[in-house]
Amino acid sequence: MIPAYGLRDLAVLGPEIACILGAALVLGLDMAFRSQSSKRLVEAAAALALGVSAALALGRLAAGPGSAFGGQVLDGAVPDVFRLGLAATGLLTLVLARREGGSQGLLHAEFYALLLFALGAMELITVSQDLMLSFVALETFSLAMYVLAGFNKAWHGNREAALKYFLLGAFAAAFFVLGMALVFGALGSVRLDAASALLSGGKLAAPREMLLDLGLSLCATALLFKVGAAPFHLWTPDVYAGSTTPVAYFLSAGAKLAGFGALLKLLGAVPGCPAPFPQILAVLAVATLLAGNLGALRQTNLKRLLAYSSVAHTGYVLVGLLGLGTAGSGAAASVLAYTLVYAVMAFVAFGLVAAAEGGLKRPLLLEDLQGMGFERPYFSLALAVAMVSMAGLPPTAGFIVKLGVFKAALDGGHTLAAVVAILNSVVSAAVYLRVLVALYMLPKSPDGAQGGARLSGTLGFAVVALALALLALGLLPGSLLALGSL
Amino acid sequence: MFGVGFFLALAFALFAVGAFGVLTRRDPLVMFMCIEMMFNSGNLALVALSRYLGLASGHALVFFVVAVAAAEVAVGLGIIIAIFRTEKDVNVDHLSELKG
Amino acid sequence: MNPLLVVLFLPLATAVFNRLFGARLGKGAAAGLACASVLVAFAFAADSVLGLAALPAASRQVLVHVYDLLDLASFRVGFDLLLDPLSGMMILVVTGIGFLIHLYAVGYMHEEDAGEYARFFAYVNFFVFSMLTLVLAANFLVIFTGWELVGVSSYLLIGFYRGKTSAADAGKKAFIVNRVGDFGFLMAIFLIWNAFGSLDFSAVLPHAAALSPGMATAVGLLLFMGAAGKSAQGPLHVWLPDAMEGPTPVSALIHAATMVTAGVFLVARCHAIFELSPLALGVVAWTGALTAFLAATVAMVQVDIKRVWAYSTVSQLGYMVLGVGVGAYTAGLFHLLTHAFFKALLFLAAGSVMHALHGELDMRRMGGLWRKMPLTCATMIVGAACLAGVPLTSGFFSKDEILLMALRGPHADFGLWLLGYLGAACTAFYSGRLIFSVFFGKPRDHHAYEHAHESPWVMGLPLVLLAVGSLAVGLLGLPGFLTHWQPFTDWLAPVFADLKAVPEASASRALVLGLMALYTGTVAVLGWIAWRLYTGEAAAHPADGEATSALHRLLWNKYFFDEAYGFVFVRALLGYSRWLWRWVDQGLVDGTVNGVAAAAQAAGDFLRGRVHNGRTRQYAAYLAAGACLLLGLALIYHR
Amino acid sequence: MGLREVLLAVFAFGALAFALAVVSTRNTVYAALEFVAHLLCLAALYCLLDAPLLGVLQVMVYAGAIMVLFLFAVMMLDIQETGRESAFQGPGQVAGALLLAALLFALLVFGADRFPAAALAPAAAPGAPGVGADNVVRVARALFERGALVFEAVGVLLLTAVVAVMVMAKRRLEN
Repeated sequence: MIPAYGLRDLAVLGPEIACILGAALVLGLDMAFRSQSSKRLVEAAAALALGVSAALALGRLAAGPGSAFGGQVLDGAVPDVFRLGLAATGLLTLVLARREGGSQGLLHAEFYALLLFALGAMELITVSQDLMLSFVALETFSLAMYVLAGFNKAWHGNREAALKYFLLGAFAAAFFVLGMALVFGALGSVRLDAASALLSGGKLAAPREMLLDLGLSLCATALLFKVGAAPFHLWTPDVYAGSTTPVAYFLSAGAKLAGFGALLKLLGAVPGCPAPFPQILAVLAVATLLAGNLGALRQTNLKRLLAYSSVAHTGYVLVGLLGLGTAGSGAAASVLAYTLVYAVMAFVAFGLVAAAEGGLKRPLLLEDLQGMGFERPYFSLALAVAMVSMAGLPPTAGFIVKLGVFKAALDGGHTLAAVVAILNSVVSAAVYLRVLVALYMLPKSPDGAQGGARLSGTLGFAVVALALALLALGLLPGSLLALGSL
Repeated sequence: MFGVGFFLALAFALFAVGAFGVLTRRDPLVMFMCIEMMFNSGNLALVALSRYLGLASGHALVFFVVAVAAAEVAVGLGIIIAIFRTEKDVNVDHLSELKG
Repeated sequence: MNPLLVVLFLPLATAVFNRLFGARLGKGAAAGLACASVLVAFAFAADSVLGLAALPAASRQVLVHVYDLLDLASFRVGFDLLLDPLSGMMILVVTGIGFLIHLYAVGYMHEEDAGEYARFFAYVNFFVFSMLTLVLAANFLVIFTGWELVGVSSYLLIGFYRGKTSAADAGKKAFIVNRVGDFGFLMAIFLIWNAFGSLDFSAVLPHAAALSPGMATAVGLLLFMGAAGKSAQGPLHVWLPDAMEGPTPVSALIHAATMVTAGVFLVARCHAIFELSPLALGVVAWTGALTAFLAATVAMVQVDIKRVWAYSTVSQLGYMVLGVGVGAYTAGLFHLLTHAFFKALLFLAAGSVMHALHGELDMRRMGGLWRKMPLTCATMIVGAACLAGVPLTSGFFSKDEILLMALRGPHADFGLWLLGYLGAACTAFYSGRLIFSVFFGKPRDHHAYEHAHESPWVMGLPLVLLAVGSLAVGLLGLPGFLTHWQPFTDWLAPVFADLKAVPEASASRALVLGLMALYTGTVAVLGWIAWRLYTGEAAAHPADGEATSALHRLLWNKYFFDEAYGFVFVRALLGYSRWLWRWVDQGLVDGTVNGVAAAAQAAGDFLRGRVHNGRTRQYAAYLAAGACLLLGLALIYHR
Repeated sequence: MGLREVLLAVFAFGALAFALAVVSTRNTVYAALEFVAHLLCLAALYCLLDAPLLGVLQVMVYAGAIMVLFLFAVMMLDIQETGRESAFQGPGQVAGALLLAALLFALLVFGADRFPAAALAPAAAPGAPGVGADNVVRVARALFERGALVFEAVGVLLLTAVVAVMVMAKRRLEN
């Protein structure tokens, strides 16, 4: 029997298809018009594709859950919002690239094409119910990201970042392959829905359950590598610092959205998230929180600081995942909300780094921000809002989403992990405070960044608007918490 | 003697040997070969399991993994060549300026 | 529109406006706007409170719903404000004293340029808004938001003088120590959320009895952890003395009169939970008593006048905490009220001295200043008298009430009373010491003395108003045996109506009078000792680190021996205090705080240096180790 | 022990031995050739495990195309320099890596091999069409029917790889 796949199946994958067709369009346009003016055209095409992708994801959200390709793909409210978030992250990356791209050699059709391919694959992995499909998607966006990280080969940092990211990423992918083999051994297929059906039906003998757990743990390794969970996080500071700023943003926010979307799907294979997964997640969450926050404590290179901060945020999201076993803890929603808000906070932070490092021939350091507070009030206020939000203080969105993950963990009975997470927010307060101190309390350093830090154009508008959004979501968190009712 | 357990153990052994190679070799090309070895150990496990379970779908999985590995090799070698083309010394340890 | 919204949001609006445009408006307009907004807020607050007073006592609760913070099917939290006698009193204090301090700041800060000037007023107004949010909160989410906002604004103001590293460090320290307390508060909020499914005071506090005893103790202790951080109770007090790096009006407003009392306010607000747990109340009371005593002894040896008042504030907050800890909520809050007046006064007067002497704060270089600045001198004496508890001043009545409750109240303990009494004796000594060293005796630094001058009227007027207020506010809480007119107790009665036993001390009139006589005698004797020690030519201030030579001088100088054993006793106490400050407070407590920070930094450096060493293969090793960890956990915890 | 068993033993041993040779050979060119041998052993094992299509695929794609790419890269990079340096870091690192690899192996074997048969999904009933008889047809069905979506996704992956390689191969992207 030949399964009949039709347009209905394709409709579920609309957002992904939009990205991939967009990539093809971009390459085609580049070939058709080889001139300077085509750059704007290419950029517009990429933005259009992402816009369409976002719109289609929204449409899927409204249409409700849909299964396609014989159950290999299953969307639903949470994956749809992840897809929406990914498309938005892509648009924000375009905004960053537009500002930085000229000086960093990013304004090429290939850049946009790779970005779109990566986004399409990332969106795909959040709806995939088939480990093989997930693996192909994972590799697709990984390959694109390796090259994006090393896009500007003229820069030494780019080269080193690309090689490190590639070697470690491929190493992690090997674990995924072996894990997939073990899952196949336990189930006779690599379908996550098959696993959950067998498990919830109690039809899986204990040894097979164990083989399945081992296989899923190995698969999780590769995904945890992408989101930067300790001890798989060591590449993050090096790669962020080595890549261009737009790519660093994309690596942090996009990989988090896709990685956690995939992890949610993966853990969906074991309904109720039984042992050993809570124990694994708890250990990793604690390790990740400590690694991220302590590493950031004395960091002076801003991009590295943001990388460690990204690791720490992964830790908070892992804390939220701990609630998955408990109905009504809103764990999935808290993970979703946290990653989305992280994408916004990270954009504001990276956007301001991009604005400040313009024309600087070396990495942006904390001391370059000294005294900016009063020379560049809007720049500094936006950065301050992002830092306060990252530290998780009210009245910002960062506070609300942190509450969500803490509550999910507490409801799941993981008091200790929640306590460690809350204690970590004390450490992280010290981390982000250092940025505020540099901005507002220390005198201007003589060899600080000159002339940069001007907010203008699309980037300035987007940064300020999203900083305000962080405040607004903190004051009116209804919409953020409404994610819980999805 | 040559049950599925044997082949799984062989696959795990190859996986471990590959991991050992990645951790000890400095030449990125050899590191990458070792990663490919780890991919192959997964494939071997899949083939052995397919035979035991009598399922051809495992073979399809191997097919896909090989395709993915081929793509990865192309890109990976591209990256390695692009980086080390101008260097005299092909050594991963020399690329450790980004740190801290 | 509800007047409360004006009270709350007018300062915020002014803060935003001043921050954005204040620098362009010029100094006069920025300051005028800031002062006017707080004055208007005060007027509206008074109007609201009068409206509240017009209601029958049992129904004095007004809930104002601003908007829904979140509205889910199962769970709703609004941005809700609650006006009841407790918050009514607090908003009057915040806006009233806040206004006077604004007025004072107009003069105090006038040397700053326009941009800084506007920034200062924007921050102070923002602080007023934050503090009002805190006290007006009707649920735990809003109170926590206010709690954090006052932390942020306090931090901004401590570090106001840019380029001063010590100020930046002090700001950081205040922020981080407070985060430790906040951690407890946040955990308490989570426990409450879990237990009640709601965060509204109206849904939690009246039904607090539903908590199991263990849970009540846990929630109480965690809440108190937050309170101790904000109210600078040992060992979380380390930030407050350093916080004096900020401008003096800030010290007066935030670090004496309002923000630091938030912890006391929180305990009083949540008294229903504390009453369930004798253990939690005991911890509160003993923490307060120990802090009151130890901080008072430390204040005896400080030479920086703002630091004296800082430790004094820690000590007085200890009294308030002691008060609420022994169940004497009204007494504790009354001390909060009187302290707000006289400590604001003392800080502003100290600022006036500092202003006159161009930033000099070391009392060893002052002396005889009363001739140069009589107004400052007179008002500061009034404040110090209240602080020391000179009979018939407001501080006398409020402290007396707390000590009486510590001795005879529902949760009394003789040890608590003794610590409180000894602390009061030390208070009398250090208050006298400061006044006599600064204003009396002979000038010790003639150059500074010659250039000293009285402050302008904008600074003088608040001093006078606060001095009058300090004396008058005592009338609101006269002891029960003198008069049946008890406006303060009656006003707060509805808030504490749920207490089973009316917390009234069961003391005979003879005991009360006897205690009053004891305090009066103690104050008189210690005041006299201070006078003898600090007005003479051989003023007894040792130079830094010269404790032994002072002792030497003491032995050498037979004059002291002739006086009284009391001097020897005082000397010993001073030595003890110096030891306490240098080794315990600066060394141990502060050292622990700094040590934890240093350890975290060292761990971070280790991670960065050894683990993130840039070598790809080592990263891969960690990756493989992580995979082993995952596999191992999966094997250990398998189903 | 029949011929099949002997062959299985030989190729299994060969796969492991060549794998060890790859990680321990100093010269990159030799390592690549040993890796080819390793892959050929695997291909033989696939054939013996009733997966002839995969055996052919392994020879054509892996041992053929992929390893040619590797050798090409070795030539391009003028590898002699590394040959002279010691291939490994100090003994401590080798010991650590050995320990990690052994731990990984032990955990995997302990986890999956403790219940050799019970741990696996139930095998197909005897007599059911297995993997051997009409292997190519069965794989093709698995690939193009239920695997159609993955197949499409692999297509996108290859396209992405083409663009990615193009970026890395261009000497300098013109601005």
